[in-house]
Amino acid sequence: MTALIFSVAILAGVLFVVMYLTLLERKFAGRLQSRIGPQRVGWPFGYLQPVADAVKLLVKEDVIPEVADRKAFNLAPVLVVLPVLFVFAVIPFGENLVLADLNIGVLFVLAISSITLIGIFMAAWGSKNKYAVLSGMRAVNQMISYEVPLVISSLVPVILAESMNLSDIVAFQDRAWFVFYPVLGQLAFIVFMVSAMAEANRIPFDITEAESELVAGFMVEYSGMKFAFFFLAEYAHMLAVSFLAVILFLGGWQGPWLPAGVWLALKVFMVFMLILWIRWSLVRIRLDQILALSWKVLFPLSLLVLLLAGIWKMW
Amino acid sequence: MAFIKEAWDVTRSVGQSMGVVFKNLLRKPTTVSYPYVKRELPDRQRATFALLTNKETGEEKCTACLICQNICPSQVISMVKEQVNNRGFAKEFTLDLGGCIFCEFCVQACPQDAIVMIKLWENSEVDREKLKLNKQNLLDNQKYQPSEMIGSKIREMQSPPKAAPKPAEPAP
Amino acid sequence: MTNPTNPTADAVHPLQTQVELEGDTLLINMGPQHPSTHGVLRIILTLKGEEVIKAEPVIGYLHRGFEKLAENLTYIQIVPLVDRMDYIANVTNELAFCLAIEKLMKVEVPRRAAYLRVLTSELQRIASHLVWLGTYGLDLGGALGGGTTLFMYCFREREIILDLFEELTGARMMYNFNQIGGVRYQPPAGFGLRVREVLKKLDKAISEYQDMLEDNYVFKVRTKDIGILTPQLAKSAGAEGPVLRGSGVKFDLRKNQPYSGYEEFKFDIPTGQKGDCLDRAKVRIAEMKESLKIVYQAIEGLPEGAISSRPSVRVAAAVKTPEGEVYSRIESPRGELGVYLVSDGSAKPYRLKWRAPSFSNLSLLPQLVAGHKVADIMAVLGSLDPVFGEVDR
Amino acid sequence: MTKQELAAKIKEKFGYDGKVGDEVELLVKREDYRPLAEFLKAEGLDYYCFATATDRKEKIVLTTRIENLEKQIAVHLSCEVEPGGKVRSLADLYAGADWMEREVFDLFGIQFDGHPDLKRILMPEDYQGYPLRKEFPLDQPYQPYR
Repeated sequence: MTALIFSVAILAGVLFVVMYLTLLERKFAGRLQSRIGPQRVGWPFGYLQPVADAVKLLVKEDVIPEVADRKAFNLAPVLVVLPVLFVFAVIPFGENLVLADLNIGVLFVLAISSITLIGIFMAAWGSKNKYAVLSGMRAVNQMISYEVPLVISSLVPVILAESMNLSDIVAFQDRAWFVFYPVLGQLAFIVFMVSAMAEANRIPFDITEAESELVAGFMVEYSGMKFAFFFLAEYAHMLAVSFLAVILFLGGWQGPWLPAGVWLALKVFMVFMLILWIRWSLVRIRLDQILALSWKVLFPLSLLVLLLAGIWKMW
Repeated sequence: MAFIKEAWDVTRSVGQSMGVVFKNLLRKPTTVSYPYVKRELPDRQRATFALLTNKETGEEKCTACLICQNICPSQVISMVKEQVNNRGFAKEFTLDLGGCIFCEFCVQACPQDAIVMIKLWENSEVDREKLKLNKQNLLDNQKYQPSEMIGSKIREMQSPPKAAPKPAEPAP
Repeated sequence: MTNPTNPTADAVHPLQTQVELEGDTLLINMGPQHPSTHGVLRIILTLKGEEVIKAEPVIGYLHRGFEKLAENLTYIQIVPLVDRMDYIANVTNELAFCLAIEKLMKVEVPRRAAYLRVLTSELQRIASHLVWLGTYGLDLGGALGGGTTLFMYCFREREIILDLFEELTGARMMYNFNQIGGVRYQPPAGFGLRVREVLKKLDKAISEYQDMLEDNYVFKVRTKDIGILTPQLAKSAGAEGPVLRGSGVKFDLRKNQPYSGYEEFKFDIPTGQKGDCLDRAKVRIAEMKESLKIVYQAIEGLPEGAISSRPSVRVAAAVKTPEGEVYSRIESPRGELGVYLVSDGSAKPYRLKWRAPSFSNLSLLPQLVAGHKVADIMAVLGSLDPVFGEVDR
Repeated sequence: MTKQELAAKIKEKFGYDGKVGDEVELLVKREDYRPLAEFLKAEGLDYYCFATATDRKEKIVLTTRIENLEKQIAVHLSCEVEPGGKVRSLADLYAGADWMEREVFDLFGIQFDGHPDLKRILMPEDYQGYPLRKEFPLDQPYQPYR
């Protein structure tokens, strides 16, 4: 019974936080670009803006193009959002505050998060729009090639903490966070962050929904509630990535003076702001350069990091 | 080695552009929240129009000499002339703001300085007919602050050198 | 692929008939309504996967028949109309038109007017290059990312220049500042101080962009060796301005054929070596720095006196040009802006040909883009900096 | 090599004496238009500025401006064509000629044979009539906007 309440709490919490993350991003991006950001709805800080967005997306007519393949078109958003929400089931929010304490936590997270790729390609192929198909191809290319460095670099904490269970990894880090291991920690963290950002289609890798070339990528035919799903999935994916980064490398809720929960929130907030900051200051790079970066740079780097982790463990 | 140099080049330039972006985070935003904070306008603002009346005698300055009607490139001014005792009056004077290109030729050409541009620029309308300002609208627009550029001032500014080159305004 | 739930779906949709999907080439239509085609341009692309095989631009969506219109207006009435041609660099359009008529009528322009013309056209060049830099960031970086940050900065700087123009003429974009024989407005009191202030701010801002862009690895990766333009092809296509200078041809009308007092100003002409998008970008950013110098010299040495050699215009047909033909040109931010005027002695031009730089620059697009990726089309198109008011006239 | 020398060379080779003002202006017969263009290109005038036409009621004057940027030499090469006539295209000599000649065809109706794909550039493909001809009617007196 408590698991049910806990899971509903997590779901509501995630949706609420994601809604206000959109506001955070727009205010932060505004300040970065020396403008104010949304403030008209909910006067001083625009805190009602996410509610306005949600209502707008709910009320908007949900258009299904006549040419589209209806089954794939309707199922795609579901297949994109659900895996990301499943990831939150495994994440430990506190000492033993976790919905499902799987002892194969990391494997579960990596497996689930690659299902979004199927959803994205279904959306692209289902909407039968040339732009969407082109962007669907790109999404497949990019996400598969970044799956490999992501998996290998997230193996490093598993090796160091000798367990795939996320709570054990966090427990192991009470003495020193993995990121502070001499060369090993920083390299693994960088590879993990870069490939996680590529996984979540964020600048400078947001080639799939590149406005300047492909209008809106695979989301071009979606509107109304289905578009809200994609929107929600993107931010939830970013949130999941920052949670993962914090747990695997920055020692979860470990932290000297403050209570556990505050430390976790603070670290996730910092990682999230880092992703935003990178997003609003870099220019997008081309698809072939993205693939080259993944195979020629990140993949060998992650192998090296794995080797270092092995040596570190043996020694 | 080239790989290390290239990696260093990447991190340096990524850090540099993120630094530039961060610098702006600390600066005050340049946008203002419009309806509550209005931008102050320079005194030569060219927005919509007003027909002036002579302060002492209280009658309109416009003597319907049709000069502005002829010079207007997009021919948006049209008026009906009537002769009252010794002076011409514009019985009707319509200026189609929708077609006007705000080139200020009419203000420059008006010998009586009757038409002037005013500092009201929030004059968008929902219905196009309201954009056709008739004489009454133009006379009511007098309550707004007129722009500094009235006909005679522009003509005096453009007077060619041979006409007794009087000292222009003190150089900035 | 029959679709029971939607019987009409498998009937071939009219939209699909004209799609030739033979083999692996895909005919895609980057239509007039596209977020980053700098206006209304349609490109018919034949793609092979990501690779562009053939790109055929289709223009004419913004054709307003300027040349036919000009044949029915008098010379004075055309000047405000001409602002609408290259709507990002307005004052240079007026200057080109007025210089053509002054050359035909052999009218002398007072020095103060010439200096004011140089001042405004150089400020306009900076503003136009800022718009180019901002939209180039958008083309490369997308509307939700680093590109927008650059766009916002460029437009924040451009606002300061537009405020200057608003003080001088009263309008922000369509100034109607030049007239035949000189300019129409004296600068207000204290105008020089504000110009110097703006110059300092601009200088700081432009160096900030240089850090953010010029030796930025991510920007270089997207623009290096892309859309290489050889000088021979550039000359034979009639490209000019930053596009020509990017390929190493040192030709700038302000230096080679000075007009309106440009010979009295000291500045140099930046040129690129390879002619790829990066060189064209570097040339434009360096040009902004040069224009700052010219504006500073113009405001320092602003001579006294009247600003127009002809009395103020009161009647539409006040200007009559003698019979004859003339071709005069100036260096607009996009290149050589020429006015070919044939007049039959009346107050209306007999034939007015508006030689737009963006028209020739854009005709280079098919040769430059062939063989590149889809993403490079935007990089090349952005580096050519076309403005469609001018291309379609 | 200055404008005068070029004009002299053209005189003794083709027999036209060009009026040397800011540019060398030549009015040539239609069949000499193409050879002269090839001659000028051989002389080093490789910059193709623009091509346009002027409707002189009974005939249309086609003008092309070709330049050499370094030596500041420019030539206005013009020839007379009756409305709807044919002229040899310069598209294979100069890349810029392609679009310029399409525009002249679009607005004046001069046919260019040897042009890669001569179709309308500014007006819609299926537009009837050539707008910039003098006798092209302005259907109602000029009212831009009502």
